[in-house]
Amino acid sequence: MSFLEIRNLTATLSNGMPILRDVSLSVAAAEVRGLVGESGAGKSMIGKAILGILPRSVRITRGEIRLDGTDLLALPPAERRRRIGQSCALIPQDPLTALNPSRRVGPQITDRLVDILGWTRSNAEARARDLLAEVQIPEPERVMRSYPHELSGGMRQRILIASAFAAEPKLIVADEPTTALDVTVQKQILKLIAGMQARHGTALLFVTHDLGVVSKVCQRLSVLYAGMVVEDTDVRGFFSAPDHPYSRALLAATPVYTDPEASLTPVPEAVITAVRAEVAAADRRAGRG
Amino acid sequence: MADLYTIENLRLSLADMTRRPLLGTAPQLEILKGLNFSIPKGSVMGIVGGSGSGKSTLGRAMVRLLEPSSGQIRFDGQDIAHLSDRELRPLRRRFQMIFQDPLSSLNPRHTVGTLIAEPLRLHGFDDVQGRVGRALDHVGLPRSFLTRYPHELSGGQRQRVGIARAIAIEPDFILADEIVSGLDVSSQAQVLRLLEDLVRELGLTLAFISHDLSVIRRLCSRVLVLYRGEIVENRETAALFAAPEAPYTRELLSAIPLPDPDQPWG
Amino acid sequence: MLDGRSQIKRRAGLRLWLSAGWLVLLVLVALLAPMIAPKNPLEQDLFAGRLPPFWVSGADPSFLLGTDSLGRDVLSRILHGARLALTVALVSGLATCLVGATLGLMAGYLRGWVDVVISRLIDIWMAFPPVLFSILLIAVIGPGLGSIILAIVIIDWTRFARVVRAEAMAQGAMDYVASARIAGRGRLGIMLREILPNVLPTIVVLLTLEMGIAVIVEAILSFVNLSISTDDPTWGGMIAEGRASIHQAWWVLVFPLITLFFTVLSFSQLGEGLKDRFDPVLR
Amino acid sequence: MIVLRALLSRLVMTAITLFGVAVIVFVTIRVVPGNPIAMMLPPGATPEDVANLTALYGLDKTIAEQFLIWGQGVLAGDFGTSITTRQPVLDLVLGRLPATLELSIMALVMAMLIGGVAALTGTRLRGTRTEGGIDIANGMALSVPDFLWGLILILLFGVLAPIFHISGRITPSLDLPFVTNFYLFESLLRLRFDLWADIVSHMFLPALALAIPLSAIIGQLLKQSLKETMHLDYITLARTKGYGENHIILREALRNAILPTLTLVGVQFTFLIGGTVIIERLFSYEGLGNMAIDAVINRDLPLIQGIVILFAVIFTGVNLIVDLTYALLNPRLRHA
Repeated sequence: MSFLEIRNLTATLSNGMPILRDVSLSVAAAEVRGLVGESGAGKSMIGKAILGILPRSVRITRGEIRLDGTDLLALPPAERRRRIGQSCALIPQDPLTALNPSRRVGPQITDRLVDILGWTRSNAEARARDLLAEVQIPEPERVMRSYPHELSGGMRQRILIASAFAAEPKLIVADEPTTALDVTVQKQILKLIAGMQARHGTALLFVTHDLGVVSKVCQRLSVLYAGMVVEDTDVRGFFSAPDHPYSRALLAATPVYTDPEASLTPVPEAVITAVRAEVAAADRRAGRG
Repeated sequence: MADLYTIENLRLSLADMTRRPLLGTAPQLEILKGLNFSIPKGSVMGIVGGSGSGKSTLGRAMVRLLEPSSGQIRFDGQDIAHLSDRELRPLRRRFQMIFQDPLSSLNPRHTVGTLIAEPLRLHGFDDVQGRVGRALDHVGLPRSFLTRYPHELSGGQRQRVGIARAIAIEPDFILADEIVSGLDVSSQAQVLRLLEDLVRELGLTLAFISHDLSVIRRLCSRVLVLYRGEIVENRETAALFAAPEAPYTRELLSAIPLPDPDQPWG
Repeated sequence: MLDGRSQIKRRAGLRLWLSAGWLVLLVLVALLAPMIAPKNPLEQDLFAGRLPPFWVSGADPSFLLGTDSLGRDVLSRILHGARLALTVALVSGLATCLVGATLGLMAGYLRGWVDVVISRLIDIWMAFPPVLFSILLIAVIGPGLGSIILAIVIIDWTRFARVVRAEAMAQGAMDYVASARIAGRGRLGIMLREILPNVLPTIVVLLTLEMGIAVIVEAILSFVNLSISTDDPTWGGMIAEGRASIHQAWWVLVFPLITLFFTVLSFSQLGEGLKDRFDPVLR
Repeated sequence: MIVLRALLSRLVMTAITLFGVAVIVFVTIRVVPGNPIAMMLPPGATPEDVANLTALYGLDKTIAEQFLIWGQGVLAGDFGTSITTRQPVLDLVLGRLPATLELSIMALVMAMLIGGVAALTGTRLRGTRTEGGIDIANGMALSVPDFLWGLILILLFGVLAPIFHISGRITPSLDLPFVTNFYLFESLLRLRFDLWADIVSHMFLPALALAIPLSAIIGQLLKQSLKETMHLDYITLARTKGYGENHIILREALRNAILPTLTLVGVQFTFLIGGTVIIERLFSYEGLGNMAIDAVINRDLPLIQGIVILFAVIFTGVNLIVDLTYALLNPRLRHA
């Protein structure tokens, strides 16, 4: 039984414009699932829907999000928030704004353990030190007492990763965790996340626009266009022969320095019109359904 | 073939705003630490480096948005490093720039038509409307865009308006500062293909600043690798990708995740 | 539920029409005061002193809103007072805006010593309580319409300068200013063509706000009887007299106060409403 | 070390501001078309009466000389003597200052309470009709000045429903055991709650009149700052940790949202003190502002100068304190 089960998830903006169109996908325990698509494709909306942090203007109109068997959308808000707090975690995109500037780093890791999971302060602090060591942060003690502005971007991202894994969540959503970083730092962070995911056996939902990152980190991936899943397959199969024409065009448009002539071919107009027709068909079906 | 740009011992320091005390003056931070290189006419020079490498500052110094602390910037033989605004004005037409954030580089209050026509009027071009129309055609935008406002366009479309504005004035040199980083893969490919055609068609000389070596591989004939304000490698593109010499270049190349699960990613 | 943006538009539209409506009414009243005022605002009738408004017992219906302690008709004085209020509002509002916005724009964009001097002036001006400064100026240059307007300009230019300077500085950092420099545009051209159009919405809001404030400053000055010659009908003068005889004749204070309240409110809401109109994104 | 250098340059700027204010007020008064002395003497005064009075106040010298003499005096703490009351300006001014300070502080506290509650409620109930209501109320409170609110409050609570006093600072008949002029604080220290209640009843309406516009400014600034903070990643992260909205607003967002608002409250506080001038007149409250108006009407030059300088000192002092608290509260600067 897969750990996370999303069925027919549909969401719209307050003006009725659909954001997610009948999204269904399942993530097995300890699986790394990529969510790929261009901006506006709705990939991070799915992550936000699971974690209950959708912007106010977006409303879920249909569908289920089953975590470990329980449909989160059916739970009352307080109960749903507590359940997410206990079993899910987020690795955010921009390390510079993801730590509260006027609080020390330590409490920002231990607060969830103490307040939500009911650990004792000493256990929580010990846990925080272990995790900081695991993400190769020197002198965890000093770092826990320091303020975010005293640390580099790369260091802060490591702290956020440690904080996410500290609560032993069953599911982690990583929302473009390395987009804001230099490519050299990105490599270390991606390797770190992959390593910890394997060690802790956490299901990881990896949201990114970069197909290169997906090929290195994920086992399965879903390709999204305009809030609709156009392809859902395993990584090896996808990169050898992507099934959907839009996926193929996306892969061909990605810059690759080992093959300059073929890469960076713009997505053909025909492919765009075809996938838009598919979306329109889905809307009509949903309209009648 | 003569060089359009020759840079000698270029140094530039700026006030470090992050460590500015409550009221005193901020300490000076040296960003460019003595750069020497030249850009042949008609070539496309790639400038790559991580954040804090000084690539953007170098670009802004080359088009004299910033005045360097010392050193020479010879444009077509003439040193423009320390010219005053007035002396620069006649030269301005010959070196133009396209910016990374299309939203902040197009004045929200002006229509696309005005944005492209303004520099033409400033430099006394004739047949301004005709030139604006042709510039739009060149970048593949319909004439109906003339009366549209920047906030009504997509990222890719706005970037094309930026390109149209730069080429309309028929410059000798264009600086493109991370112009595709903010775009989606599909519009990125379109904009880069457009730029390639324009360089060939108009015989432009281009400096292309980017943090993405894969983009540079396709577009540029030479590559300059910057690391903390110093040039660590300045090579012809194919040679650099075949056998990178500087350790930092090797590290940059090996860090790029190619869309291929079997690629060894050390 | 209405989409967020159209709800804002609906409320902004309402706000715009109500405030514009009141101000248009005020302009008409100011222009036609002599024709439409039932009585001569200066004519005193000691036997008809402190008559209540028409709906209160003991009222004289010909004095619709009652009379003050000297028997002068409250309604007529309010109508004539509108003329002075509007003149002060429009003239000093525009003059203050012109001076303050120009200095603010120069300080914000040119920076350098211009910015240092203007910022220092702003600091000094802000150390002066505005009301005290205005009273001092009027006492020095003598009462009269011209001196009130001059005093308001001298005191309130910093309100524009401070805000416009901050906004011009923020605009200065935008890439479209850099691209204007690349295109070879001079500093004056950049200030007028690139920065001013983006600062205009804020200036409009400040301008209408300033008009409201000008009316208040005039009211305060006549409250401490430093305004025009005393017998000319001014709202401030009426309020001062109303305050003194508040227990005997509350209406002498209430009606000019209500008029002043709606005028000031309309000026500020007009500004907010116009600002939405100016912003192409919202339009 | 850096903080010391910053403090020094801040003090230099404060000195320049004070000097500027002194020059302006000094010159403005003396550029009077007529002779100030002539205006004060009874009509029958002879020319030499005018002459020796002018000499007495040194008005025969050039403005620059007068400024120097006056400047040296001020630095030595001697602000000259008031023309109308013959008493030293410093004593007069310091005598009335406590009343104005108490009124301003009371108004500030009220403004922060009202503004704070409005901002927090508005943030907590984002998107609801209540938030709309708060915004409209805020808009009105902001655009209508303290002068009008004072009049409205006089009408409402002085005449219509007389709950509060509408003039004076304390019921004159009461015998006052006070040593200082800080009636409000001293009555508390002496545990004289009867007197305290009477004083508060006199101060409530003028303080509220001053507080309403300021509360709207604080309310709007804090709400805007909170709104921006609520969009940041560490807030989203806190939600995924399972914390409720109230905890997030109070424990995570508020402390960062307050900082920018604090500096602007400092600036607005000085406008508040300026506002006391007309409000004290309206409520005939014996503070510095009221005295200032009389001083101007009576052309009492030394007294006017003394009051204006004192206001300027308060303004620059408050700004200095605000800058320093901002530096202390903001962890980034604390380690500068």
